[in-house]
Amino acid sequence: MKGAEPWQTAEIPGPIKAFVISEPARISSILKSARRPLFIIGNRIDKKALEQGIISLIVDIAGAIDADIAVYGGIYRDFKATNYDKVRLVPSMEVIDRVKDENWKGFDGKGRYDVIIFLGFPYYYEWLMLSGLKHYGDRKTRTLSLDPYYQPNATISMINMDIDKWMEVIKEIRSNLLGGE
Amino acid sequence: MKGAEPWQTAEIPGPIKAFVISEPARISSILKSARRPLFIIGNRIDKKALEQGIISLIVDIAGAIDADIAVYGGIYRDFKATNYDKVRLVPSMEVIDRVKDENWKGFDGKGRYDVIIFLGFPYYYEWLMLSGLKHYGDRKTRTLSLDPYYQPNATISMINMDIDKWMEVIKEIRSNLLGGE
Amino acid sequence: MPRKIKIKIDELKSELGVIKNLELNIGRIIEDWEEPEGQYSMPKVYELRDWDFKLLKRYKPMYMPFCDLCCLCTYGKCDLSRDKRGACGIDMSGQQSRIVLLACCIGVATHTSHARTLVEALIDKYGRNAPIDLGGEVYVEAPNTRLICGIKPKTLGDLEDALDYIETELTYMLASTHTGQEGSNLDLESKVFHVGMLDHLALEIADIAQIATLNFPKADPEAPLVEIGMGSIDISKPVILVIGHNVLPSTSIIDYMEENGLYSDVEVCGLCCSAHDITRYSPKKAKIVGPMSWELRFIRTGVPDVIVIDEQCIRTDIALEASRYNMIVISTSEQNIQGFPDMTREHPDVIVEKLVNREIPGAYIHDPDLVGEVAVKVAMKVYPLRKKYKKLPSVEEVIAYATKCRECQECDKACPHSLPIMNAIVAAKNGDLSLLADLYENCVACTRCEKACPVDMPILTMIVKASDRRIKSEKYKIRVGRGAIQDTEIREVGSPIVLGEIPGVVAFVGCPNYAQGGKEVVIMAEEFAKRRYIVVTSGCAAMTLGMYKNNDNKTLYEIYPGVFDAGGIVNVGSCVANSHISGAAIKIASVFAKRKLRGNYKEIADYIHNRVGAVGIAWGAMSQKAASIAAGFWRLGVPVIVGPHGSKYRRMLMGRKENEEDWYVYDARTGEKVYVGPVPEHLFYTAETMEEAMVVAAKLCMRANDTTKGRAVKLTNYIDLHKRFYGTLPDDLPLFVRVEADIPITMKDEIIAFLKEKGWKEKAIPDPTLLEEMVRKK
Amino acid sequence: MPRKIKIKIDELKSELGVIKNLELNIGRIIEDWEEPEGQYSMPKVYELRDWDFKLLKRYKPMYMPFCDLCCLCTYGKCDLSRDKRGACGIDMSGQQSRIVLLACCIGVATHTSHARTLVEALIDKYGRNAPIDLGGEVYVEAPNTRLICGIKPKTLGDLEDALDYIETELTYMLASTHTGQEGSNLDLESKVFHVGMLDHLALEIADIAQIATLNFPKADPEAPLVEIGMGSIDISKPVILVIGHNVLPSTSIIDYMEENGLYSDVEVCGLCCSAHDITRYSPKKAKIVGPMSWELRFIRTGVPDVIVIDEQCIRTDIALEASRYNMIVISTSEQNIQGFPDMTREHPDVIVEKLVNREIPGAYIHDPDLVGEVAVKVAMKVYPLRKKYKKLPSVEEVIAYATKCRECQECDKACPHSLPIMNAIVAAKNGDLSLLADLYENCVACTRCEKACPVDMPILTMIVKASDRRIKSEKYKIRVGRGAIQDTEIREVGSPIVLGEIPGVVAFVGCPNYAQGGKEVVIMAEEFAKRRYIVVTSGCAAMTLGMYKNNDNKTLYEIYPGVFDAGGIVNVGSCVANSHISGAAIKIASVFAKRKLRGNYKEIADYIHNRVGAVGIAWGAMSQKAASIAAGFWRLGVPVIVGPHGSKYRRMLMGRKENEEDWYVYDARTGEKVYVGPVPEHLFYTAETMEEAMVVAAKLCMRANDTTKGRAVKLTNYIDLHKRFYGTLPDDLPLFVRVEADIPITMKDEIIAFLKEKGWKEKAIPDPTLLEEMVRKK
Ligand code: SF4
Ligand code: SF4
Ligand code: SF4
Ligand code: SF4
Ligand code: SF4
Ligand code: SF4
Ligand code: SF4
Ligand code: SF4
Repeated sequence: MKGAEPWQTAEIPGPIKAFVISEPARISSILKSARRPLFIIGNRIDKKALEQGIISLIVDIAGAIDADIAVYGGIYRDFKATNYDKVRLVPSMEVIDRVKDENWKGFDGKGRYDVIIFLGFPYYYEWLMLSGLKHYGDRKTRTLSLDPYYQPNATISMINMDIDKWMEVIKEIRSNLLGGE
Repeated sequence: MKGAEPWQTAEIPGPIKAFVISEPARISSILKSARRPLFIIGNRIDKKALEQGIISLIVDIAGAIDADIAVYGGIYRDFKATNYDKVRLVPSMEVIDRVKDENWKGFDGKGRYDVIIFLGFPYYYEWLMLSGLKHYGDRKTRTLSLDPYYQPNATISMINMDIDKWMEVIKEIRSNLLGGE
Repeated sequence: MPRKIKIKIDELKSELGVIKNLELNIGRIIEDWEEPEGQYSMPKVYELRDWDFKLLKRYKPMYMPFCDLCCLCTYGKCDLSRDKRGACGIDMSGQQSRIVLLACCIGVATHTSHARTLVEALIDKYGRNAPIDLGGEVYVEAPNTRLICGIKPKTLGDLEDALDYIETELTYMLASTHTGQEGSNLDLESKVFHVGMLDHLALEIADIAQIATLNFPKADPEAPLVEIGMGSIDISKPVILVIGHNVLPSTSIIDYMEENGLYSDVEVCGLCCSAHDITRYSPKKAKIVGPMSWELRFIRTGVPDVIVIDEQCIRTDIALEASRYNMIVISTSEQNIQGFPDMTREHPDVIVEKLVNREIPGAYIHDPDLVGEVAVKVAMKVYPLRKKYKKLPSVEEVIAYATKCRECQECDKACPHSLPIMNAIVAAKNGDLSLLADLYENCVACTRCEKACPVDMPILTMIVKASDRRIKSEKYKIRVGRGAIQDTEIREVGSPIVLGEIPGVVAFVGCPNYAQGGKEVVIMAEEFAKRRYIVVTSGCAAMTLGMYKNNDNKTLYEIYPGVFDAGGIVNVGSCVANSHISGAAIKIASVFAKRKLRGNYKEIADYIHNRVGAVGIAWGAMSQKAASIAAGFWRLGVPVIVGPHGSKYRRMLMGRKENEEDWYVYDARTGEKVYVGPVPEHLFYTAETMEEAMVVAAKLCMRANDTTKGRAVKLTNYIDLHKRFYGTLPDDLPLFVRVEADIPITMKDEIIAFLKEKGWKEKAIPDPTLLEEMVRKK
Repeated sequence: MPRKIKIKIDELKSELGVIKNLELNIGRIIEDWEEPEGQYSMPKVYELRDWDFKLLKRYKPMYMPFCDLCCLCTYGKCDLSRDKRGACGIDMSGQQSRIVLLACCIGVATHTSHARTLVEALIDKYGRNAPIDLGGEVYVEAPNTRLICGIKPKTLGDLEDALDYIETELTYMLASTHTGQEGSNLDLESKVFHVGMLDHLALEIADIAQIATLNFPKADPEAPLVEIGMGSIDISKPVILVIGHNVLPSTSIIDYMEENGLYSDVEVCGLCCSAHDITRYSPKKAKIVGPMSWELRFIRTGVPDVIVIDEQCIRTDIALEASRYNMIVISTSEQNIQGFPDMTREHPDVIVEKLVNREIPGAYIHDPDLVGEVAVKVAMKVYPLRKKYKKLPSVEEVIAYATKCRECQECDKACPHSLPIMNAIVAAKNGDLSLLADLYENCVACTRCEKACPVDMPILTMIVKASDRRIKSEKYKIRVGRGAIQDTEIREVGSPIVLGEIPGVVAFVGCPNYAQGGKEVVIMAEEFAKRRYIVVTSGCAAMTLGMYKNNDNKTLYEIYPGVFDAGGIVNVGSCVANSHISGAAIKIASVFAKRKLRGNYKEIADYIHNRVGAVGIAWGAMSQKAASIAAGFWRLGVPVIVGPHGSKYRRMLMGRKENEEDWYVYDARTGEKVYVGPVPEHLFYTAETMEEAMVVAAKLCMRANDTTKGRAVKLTNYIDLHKRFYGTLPDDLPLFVRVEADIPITMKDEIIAFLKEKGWKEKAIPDPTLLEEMVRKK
């Protein structure tokens, strides 16, 4: 599929590669079907997207499916500012170390996450975190990269796309889940 | 594309990967358009295919496009037996070492080969020879794997298929080029 | 392994015949070192393995495989994904640890061969008996060597035994990576630690050999300030650029100029550690261009006339790059010959002529003493021609290049930092070079973009051109590497560090593969210096700290003192000087706390791990050497934080603060097992952002032994940074407050309320150790 | 590097004090070795680089990258495809050569640490002065050591200097693989050669140390025949299986049994080189199971009670595999601890108890002397329980497993040999196990298929079960490793080899990663033996040769003599005995031709390359060690052929016969440059089929120095094999016929006609050398 090549040319994945889903409707239904979703958000979200309010879109989406949001670094304050009550302050390395542990019951102690949604990290860094989960995570846990890139180590990934297109996709996911514009 | 994964699970290719063409008609036209084609044939052609006469099919195809056939090892005698006059007795390592050399003018000294067709080697061995040509060959030289596998390091490769399907494909190529059954 | 000491005997008659003028290596001798020998002199890996396993129980490897495959033997490639195994039986965890071990072996080999080269050459020059004198106040001259080898090196010659030991052990460790060898990922990790320990030994040997003989600053807190930056290079003179890590060819350049009265006729500048060390040798004459990432930037300006390369961290395409600008390259190390003809036995003038006339593509000269003459003569001859050769393009040329762009984005996809190159090129096409200039800060000058571009856009050159004004203003000051820390300094800071009153020692080390530019390192270092941590630095990181000015037009080195004390910014020197950082930690245990040093690794590491609040930040760590240096800190129980690219080292060593059972120590007084909280929480950790790194570093400085006063100081910094970035108290605060007295007074009420809410309970403060044998009772 | 000789002194008074019972290492001494020292004792890589470059000019690296990327540092991964370069500047050629160098460094590290372990342990046991005596007719005891180090080792202690040299050089070579080091692919290749040379030195040290002390056969052409094969193991006794390469733990098992009268109570058998060496130690008692690929086969039969592993080529999942069958594993090497608790300091009975009661998952015991007692006691205790544990499944169980198959073909895609596994499983589902049995011959027992199977089909176990009758009949004879070649043998064959009358020396060496089963090796070896080549063999290949019988129910070892002469099949021993093969070539130059040996590498290699028609065939070469062994042959100018999987070594060293300018030598008599044809044509070569390998091997035995009579013999074999397989004369024949007298008489007319047609012209036969300095005139 066009765009389903690693965004960084050399970050070739192994035999197990992400299932590519870029249609907002299908992503929305994956999100909707999650019982215990978790967002892990990084500090390298595109500036333009930030200006166009992607954070509130993410929070809306998370809210619609009752997801936790794990975030650390400078961007935490932006998420905190939304007053979404499931924003968790935790560094990415620490959260993925726990996510792959079958005994970890989540931030609220209520059980394992079944869908882990990644967004906003340096490409290679997300690639590696997803690699860790691909090999060491529970098979029942699915990872989903919502970045505008093909992330082969996720269970499900989008394709490479430009920021405008990406914002459309995210908006559509939001409206699929919440209704409205 | 289904079947366009390396036949051996771990033989993951790099960023440059074969263009997948499995339709006999398109392969035929690639072969037809070759100015100086060369077949390089190995000793691991499937037994069933051998029994079903694949060698004469290959020789017919080669004849139709006036191609040289480089072959060595036990299978040479089978090719020799066809009396095709452009069968060349030369080991695979020696031929690929020359093919990648821009000063080599072919077995007849008349110029470089522009399409190199591989068939009948152990999967990994062909993978490596094609890798050598991918990186060190002339960009104008195209390699084509006619094996029933996806060979990612070729310029153009078929997909993974079973032997029956493969025989059909080869037969159809032959008849595209020569007419008749 | 028997240790050897050498003595000279003029004549000896033995049953073997008459022997004259011999050096005798004596297997064992009662040395005049009053300290009794510990159990672990020149230890084998299995002797320290139980210590490693203690650490690995707390800090479990967390793998992030960089490849799903193994391709190391002809059974492969093997798919190791998930729970598969290779044809040899190895699984993904084993494979990742094996690759880490392999990387560390490469790292220690690099440092060891460097040390061997130095020691051999310096013995040749200064004799085997040249004394190891590192400065009047440095009595424990070689803490790593004493600790690991159980020897006290007095002369250059003594260092050879330690090198022999490293080489033997390295060989064993490398052998463990062979197909069908070590199958346990934890044993592989223990071997990583072993290699790391060896690495610090190699580093120490290399640095003390050169300090002792080459008149480097000797543990001098007031080591001189020298110039750094491309703008500081006098381009009106012939310019010799030295690159690498082995200072000897560079010293020979300085020596030759001095001996021949050419002292001010040629400009000598350096990149990487050779630059550090040539300014330690000659602070008056030599200048520093910058860290590794400045290499192609500087070459692309067209300035250097002659490039003398030695070893390590040199662009492997240097010959190609130099030839574009008709620069002349001389290679000097057997580790990096570059295919040049060996000219070592030719007359210098013959070499000069052949180089100047381009009869040879470059010259390999393995005798450092010959390099100086050739380099200087060549530089003076070719300099007048420099103007004829291609320099930076004009603005118009940049625009003309840009118009060829196909907007395919291959450059963006090739850039390891995902910089927005295509947009910058497109802007340039329209005459706006500012976006190109914006790339300068975060670009590491790797030219992957250029190589990927289908129209061969000279992207880096265009970036450099667009930044030419900035480049001219790159003119800063750096304090040259001071070498070791004085015993007297250690004695002064030992107590406040161990008790926790100096909140920590933060070391900024390693390579410049920064995810977001070098400025972050400067910000972090200044933050910790202001907070009165001891900030130490070395290698490329130390250069980075010198390459930014504050509002007063000063670099950190001009503002903060070079003393090993609260609020100091201490440049110890080149990469090999990292041994002084581990050395300082070891000396706190030995000089300050009087723990036995000799062959006593476990006790000292246990001491450091539980008492010395040190943390390394290798923000741009790139290399295999960086991995082995980090591994040496790990075995001492000192945590290391890397920047985002550090995730590519494939595995972190992560503690789990909520696993209570992981955080028990023995109370050395009673033998009881006591919960002390997750201190330090991690051993190897990737931080995504500098904000994260600062908060985590502050946290990782806490130690089980902190006094209440010390813990309060450390918590103040941790909480303060946390609040600054996140506006809240850290969630895990209850784990770090043992008793009420730990709580920083200024925030007492808030914290007490918070702790109550979290159900905090008071904990004991033991005399902490992980070693059962350290329990005094019983 | 100064060489050292050790003497003992009981008491010495010096200015340092009184020293007692010391060993003194003396820097230099006039040895009683009359041979003057050559220029290149303990050479650095740059001293032999010009020789390497001569070879590399003839035999250019031909790369077949195994991966398009580099993932060695955190700048990466880098895309090196086509003409791109990594962030460090390296290109694809550099990267491929660098990976080859890295592999060879791992190889030599493995052999060197093995040698170090042996030498240290044997010195401990037999003293530093234990003499190096390899047999009455072996005067040049250590040809590699003499040649490379310039020393003549008389005692065990003397070997340590050579080990020191290897470790130092290895460290330099490994350092060259660091990011930002060597950028020239040819210099990297020269370093590969250097490492290869070091490797043979390490091999030699290891083997002569054990031969000298452990009562192995000493260059005995009539070394005893011992049993090999699973069918030869007496499963009615407790069975101890030893696996690996370091024989010392195994000897301690034999010793313990002997000392305690248990000689016939326990069956001791081995895999890989430990098996070779334990039968050299105890041909009466020990048996060989087979090469590496038999490891899981044997375990899956459920037979071994105790498995003692030492180092190298051991399945890394051995603990897992053994635990399924409740076998007990003892690890004995620091290179391969397997995560087991270190029990070395426990009382043997305590260890036995803990193992038998499964209180520990296995034991690590690094004192070989302790291993024997523990292993024997454990085996005797657990043996009675063996029946209780899972053995091979029944036919019905195999069918039941097979019915679970989803026919997904993942097994086929995972198999490194692309065996038709799924079809065999499907057939088994229908009750036909014969297709499973058919897989046995070509299967290397790697279990990649099992790991890939989504339903965890125990495929290998099913293959083993389907082949159980074959397995029981695996009962053969192999001649145990004889060690070195006698000087007297060399003297006898020197002339016919150098003149070409013995058509060549063909060495079958290396691992069992055969693309089409081991039988091909047997066919090839017999072919060459029949043709009166000298066939030598070692390692797993030597075992493979013992594992097939001819129609008379005999193995090659029972038919062909073990003498180093035409038509002999000479098993030199384990992998480390490969040094006797290079050693024999060196001894032809020195013992027969009287060329100076000491520190005289270039001349000897030049001699061998131009005169000694030797070729290695490593038909199943798998490991990094195999790469470094090959590299040692390359530097001596001896070609090596590998089987199809050998292509994964990433680069061949290919000559181009049509490039006339590549095939000139100096005539040592006149200094003239003379065309000699492509002899030998390649230095490293992958053959696709055994037919190809045989023809090419026969061709590669030709040398520039062949007399006409010799060349005629060699051509006879080449043409004969070529005609047999292809029905024609070889096309390149004109290149190898220099004068009419070269033409084999029996085919004279045919060949002369052929040559005429091809426009052949007569050529000169010089006294060939590639070294200008060897020209006697001027
Ligand atoms: S070392 Fe092991 S995992 Fe790696 S390629 Fe070889 S068999 Fe496969
Ligand atoms: S040179 Fe700079 S812009 Fe180009 S790929 Fe490297 S880091 Fe990116
Ligand atoms: S790779 Fe070259 S052509 Fe493509 S966008 Fe970048 S600069 Fe333009
Ligand atoms: S480990 Fe590295 S070199 Fe090997 S296949 Fe993976 S990416 Fe390629
Ligand atoms: S060593 Fe060079 S090619 Fe390899 S990853 Fe590092 S920068 Fe890239
Ligand atoms: S165990 Fe045998 S059949 Fe299975 S993958 Fe390995 S070689 Fe193939
Ligand atoms: S992998 Fe397993 S299920 Fe699939 S075809 Fe092979 S045996 Fe059957
Ligand atoms: S020949 Fe190869 S497989 Fe066999 S023991 Fe030696 S290295 Fe291992």
